[in-house]
Amino acid sequence: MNRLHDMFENLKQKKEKALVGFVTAGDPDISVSLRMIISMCKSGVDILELGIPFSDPTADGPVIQRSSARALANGVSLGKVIGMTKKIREETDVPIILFSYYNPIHAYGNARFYQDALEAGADGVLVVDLPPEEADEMTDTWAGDGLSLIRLVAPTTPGERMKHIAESASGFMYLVSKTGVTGSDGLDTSEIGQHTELLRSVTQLPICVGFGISTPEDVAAVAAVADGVVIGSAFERLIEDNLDNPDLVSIITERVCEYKAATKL
Amino acid sequence: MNRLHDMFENLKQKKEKALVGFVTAGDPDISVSLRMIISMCKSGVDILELGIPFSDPTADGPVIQRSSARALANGVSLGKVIGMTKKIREETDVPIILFSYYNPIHAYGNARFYQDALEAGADGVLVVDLPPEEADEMTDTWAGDGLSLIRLVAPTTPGERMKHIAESASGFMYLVSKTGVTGSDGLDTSEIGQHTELLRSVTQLPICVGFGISTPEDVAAVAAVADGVVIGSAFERLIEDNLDNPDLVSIITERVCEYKAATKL
Amino acid sequence: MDKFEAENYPDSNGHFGAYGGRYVAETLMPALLELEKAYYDITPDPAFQDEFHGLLHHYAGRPTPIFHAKRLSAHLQGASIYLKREDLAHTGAHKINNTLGQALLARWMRKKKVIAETGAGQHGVATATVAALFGMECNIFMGTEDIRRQAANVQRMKLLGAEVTPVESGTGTLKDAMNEAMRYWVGAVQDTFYVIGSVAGPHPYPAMVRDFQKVIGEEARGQISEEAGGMPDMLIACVGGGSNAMGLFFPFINDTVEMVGVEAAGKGVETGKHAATLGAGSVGVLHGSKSYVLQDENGQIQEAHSISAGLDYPGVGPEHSLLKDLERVRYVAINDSQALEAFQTLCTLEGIIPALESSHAVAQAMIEARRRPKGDVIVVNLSGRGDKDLGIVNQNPELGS
Amino acid sequence: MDKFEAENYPDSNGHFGAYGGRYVAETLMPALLELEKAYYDITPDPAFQDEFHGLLHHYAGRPTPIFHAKRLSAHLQGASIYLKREDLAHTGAHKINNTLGQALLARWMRKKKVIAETGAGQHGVATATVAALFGMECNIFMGTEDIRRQAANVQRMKLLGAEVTPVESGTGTLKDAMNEAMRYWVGAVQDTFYVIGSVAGPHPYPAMVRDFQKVIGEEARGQISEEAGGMPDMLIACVGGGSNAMGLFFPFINDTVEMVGVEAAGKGVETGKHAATLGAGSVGVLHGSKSYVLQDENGQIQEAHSISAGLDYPGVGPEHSLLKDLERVRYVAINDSQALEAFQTLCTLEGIIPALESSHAVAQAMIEARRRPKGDVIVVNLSGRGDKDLGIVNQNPELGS
Ligand SMILES: Cc1ncc(COP(=O)(O)O)c(C=O)c1O
Ligand SMILES: Cc1ncc(COP(=O)(O)O)c(C=O)c1O
Repeated sequence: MNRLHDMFENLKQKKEKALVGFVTAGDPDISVSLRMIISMCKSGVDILELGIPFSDPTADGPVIQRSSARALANGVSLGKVIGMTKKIREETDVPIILFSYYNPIHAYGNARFYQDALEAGADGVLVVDLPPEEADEMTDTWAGDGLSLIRLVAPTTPGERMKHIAESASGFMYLVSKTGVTGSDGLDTSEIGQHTELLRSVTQLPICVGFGISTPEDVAAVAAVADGVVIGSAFERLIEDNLDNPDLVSIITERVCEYKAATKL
Repeated sequence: MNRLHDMFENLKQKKEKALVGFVTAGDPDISVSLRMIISMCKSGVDILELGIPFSDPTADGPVIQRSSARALANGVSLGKVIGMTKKIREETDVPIILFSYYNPIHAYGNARFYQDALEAGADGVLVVDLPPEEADEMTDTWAGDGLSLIRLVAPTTPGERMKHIAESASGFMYLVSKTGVTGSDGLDTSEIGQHTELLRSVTQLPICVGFGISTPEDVAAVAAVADGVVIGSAFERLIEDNLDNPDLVSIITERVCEYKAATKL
Repeated sequence: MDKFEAENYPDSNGHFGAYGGRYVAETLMPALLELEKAYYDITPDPAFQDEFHGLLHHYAGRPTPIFHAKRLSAHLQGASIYLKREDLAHTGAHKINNTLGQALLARWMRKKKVIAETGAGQHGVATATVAALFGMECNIFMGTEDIRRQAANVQRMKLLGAEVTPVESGTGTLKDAMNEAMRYWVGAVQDTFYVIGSVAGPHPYPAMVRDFQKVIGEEARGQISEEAGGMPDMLIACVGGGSNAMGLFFPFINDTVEMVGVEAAGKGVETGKHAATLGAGSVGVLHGSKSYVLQDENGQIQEAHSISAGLDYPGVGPEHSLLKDLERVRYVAINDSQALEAFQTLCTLEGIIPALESSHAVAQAMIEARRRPKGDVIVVNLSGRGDKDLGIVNQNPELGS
Repeated sequence: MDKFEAENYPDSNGHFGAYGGRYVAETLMPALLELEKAYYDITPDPAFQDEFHGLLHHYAGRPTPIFHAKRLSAHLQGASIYLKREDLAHTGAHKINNTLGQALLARWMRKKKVIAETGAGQHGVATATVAALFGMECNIFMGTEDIRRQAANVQRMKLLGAEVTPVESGTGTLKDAMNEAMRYWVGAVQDTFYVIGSVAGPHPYPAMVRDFQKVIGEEARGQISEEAGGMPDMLIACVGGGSNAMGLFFPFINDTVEMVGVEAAGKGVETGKHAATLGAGSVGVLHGSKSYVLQDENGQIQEAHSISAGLDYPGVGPEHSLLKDLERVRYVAINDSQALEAFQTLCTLEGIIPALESSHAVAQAMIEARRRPKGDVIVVNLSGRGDKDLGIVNQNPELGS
């Protein structure tokens, strides 16, 4: 069974692109977060990126920084996120990618992390600050290949390096839409098109594009060239604007539907 | 005619020592100062030291500093002090010593100063910061020897130097009672005795002792060994304490009488 | 003790044994690879070295002297203490050695903008200084709390023409400033050179900063031989990120000389309010490299605490982690009040106002000197001057004045 | 221009032509004679010179470098400007050269206490520093107004163990502090050494301070020959009392090099609010020597005005008066806003924050360099660093930040 592979195949047949939804686990609190995530998965998110909060998120803009800080204040840890994963998995078959900085995983223990994440039902892991050069120390401890290590490619990545990165990738490839941290604006869809094309020339894997995508129009534009569209800060901003709103879950769910609609060609 | 010489001779016959009174010219204001000085001279001051105020009186303690500052604020200048001298001389034969720092004299002009001071009736000049090493530049411009240049000797002055200073002295010699600025306390009369004795061994001139003498008892103790006793800060303190007191002149005059009494052996 | 073969580190991936490396977002990797190439190709070029050493000499005022602190030594009745006077370098600390090197490299790489993080403001001032010297645009990231505490250095940076970007996130201190500088760099990496202020950060920074700072130890080697007639018995330096310490230690690393790195114990290691990363931390990844860090059991980085802003950092350079494991360097910690006492002692016995960072090294030297015979020679890196710390010291009731 | 025969001055009475001398109370004369004897007997002693130069090297950080300010020179499109970096000396200004010399002499004379006057606090800090170094008691006289304006330097002196005596008299500035120091000295002359901070005061101070400062010019002579391949065309230094200027000029005095001394024009010489003693004063006697002074027609000393506390003095060293009359040195004046502009220019073009005093010299150099061909070489004495002036500069709306 490979949920990621099956999902992309399935979408291809439906002539849809994947809506990849990122949320920080445990924000605004663990129970609302769980309800919200399950609802998102049931209403259109094709791949869940579950963010593990970190004290020093150097690749993230202010919106995700604040969301991380709230989650940490709620006592969210990698262990708890694995617990949440298990609960989400009980409710949905949507592929789950754990999204993390390396230090929390390192502190948890690489081998233990593999075991527990897999058992909980995760499908992959994306480690923002673990480039291929450093990744072996983690994957070498893994007792199998049940988890995909999602590789990132950036606009600054030269062709040769792209190829090299693609070689060790599995699941899908994450193409960063632009230089800058998450949530920064100024999306250039023609540039994304070029980068996607370049990346396609070195990999057979599906390509998901993320960073700075916020409107359904953005989604449609990116969906036209990529296999998946990642939405992160846009969800987080909505969460932040509705922290105490009892309708938060339905507001987010509604937004998921709008985005999902835009992924259908 | 030599008022200084005659005065010391006269006192010697009366078995008295000279009361040398210092006041800053023009403090608290020119007219009160004039009245006060004339009254002092008429009631017991044997030699008048008339202080020319200076902006930077580095050899003076706070009391005389403040008195200088008040006089300057009243517009007192060397020229005006010479004018005051003329008026004092019209009223009394008491020898008048102009007491100054060098800069006001230098600015006035050394030759002109000699001429004008002599004409006004001054008998000598004491320049606090003009040691013998530098004095020639002033006296060389003098058109005669009508003014005595009063020389100072300090407790720090070694014997050889004392002798050298005494050689060029005239009028009387001023023995500084102690190291320190004017008005500082801690009078040591036995030390003064020794210094006076030492000085006597190198000069025939009368010796006046000053700095830090304030009570009639001090005066009597010093009068026992010296030929003259200089009172400065003690008068100035009294002036300062009675700046707006209409009885200032009589208060000072009374004090002069007390001091004078103490100079009679 | 194993011989530490300095020439083996870092390896070709920038690892110092188990430490170091490049733990950064992919967006930055190409820039780091470009920088690594420049570091290996350009910095050894004799023309580069000439220019660098010319600036160190004419601009930064090197060589800085080594000074035999005779009254301090006599007071301690033990070993002789010599002070390596980095406090006399231009801008007041050793930081200028490194910023000159990096800015010069930036110029050779035709970068027109530099950025830097700063805590106490010393590295920020040193970066703003070289940016002015080279006519580069300069943006300094500094936590809002540090901006408040170090107003004079903020003013200096601005006078030097730099922009100072306040960082509100986290606790508004050095760690947050470095986070924000990295974020900014991710967005501006094509034309911007990031001048990191210590032997921390991703490869090649730890090696490169060490190499730019090793002039300290190279000079000290020659000077101490001349002054004291031989090799010293001990070297002591404070360790924040660890650049002044690496700068002093590195040229002696294969000699038989004891080395002591002094971290900040803050209010006491046992209170949890400290910055003793090597002494009380554990291995983790922060700001692009693996090393000891202060973290909780979940891998969340913890706040550091020290009276000295320059040591107030929960990470440490990866080479120090290796040196610790190899036991080539002994790492100890000095608390706030010991540092203040050493500060005051150096002021009144030698007429030198040390930086609070450097005061930690002096405090340890006072302990070591007392234990050692008179003939022994201890070299202390006086990494900076204390003018910047007057405000902090002033608030301290222990220092009567 | 007549050749100035430096070796003829001062004469045996401490006169520089019509200037100098010893205009002091008799109580001080024996001390000055003792000091003169020590100056002639002890300071030339090779053992003294060795110790002095050892301290200059190991403690004060000499030689200070000479730095070719290329960006400033290019900006001016004229002569090349070289900066003699006294800002890098320990405590941040040239003042330390002199205080080391005098304190060392005090020690040779077995004096246990030193006193000094200070305005901006630089000389006070430098004196407190050497007093700590030599374990001497130290009392610094400082006007209450200056204590208020220069709080950081007051704190430095206290940290160094000195007593700071506030002087309320007059306007509570440098002149008054010097008055008070002299008064104190009169009372304590037997065991106290008075460390005067400039080439002012009674003989032998002007000659002695010059001799302790001439290391600046001696170094610069060698350095500029090496860097620029010959003698400079012009030397420029600011003149408060005149010690940094004499220190630079003296070793060049018999060379064919133009010399320019820069006084402070404050708000403009025409406004009367200035410190251009040589430019707008007249001959008089102040603080023990004859020289140009600012005075009214009655010989009362006037207040000086300058944004720079170290130039804010109504007197000047007697040797400068002679050099002015001989036309060996040209004296000019730079006003507050010109000095501030030069301050800012040096900050942003060269990454050096100069003292406001030194900024006056830089401002004049900017004028001179523009007028001269590219091949010409101007050496500017950068007498101190500007950290002490941040507060003053901060208040100045002209410097946006
Ligand atoms: C004077 C001084 N010393 C030491 C440090 C600590 O840095 P490092 O450990 O990299 O030398 C700093 C940092 O600001 C500093 O200013
Ligand atoms: C940096 C600096 N330059 C110059 C001066 C002026 O003194 P001088 O004219 O004696 O060099 C001072 C005095 O405080 C100073 O601090």
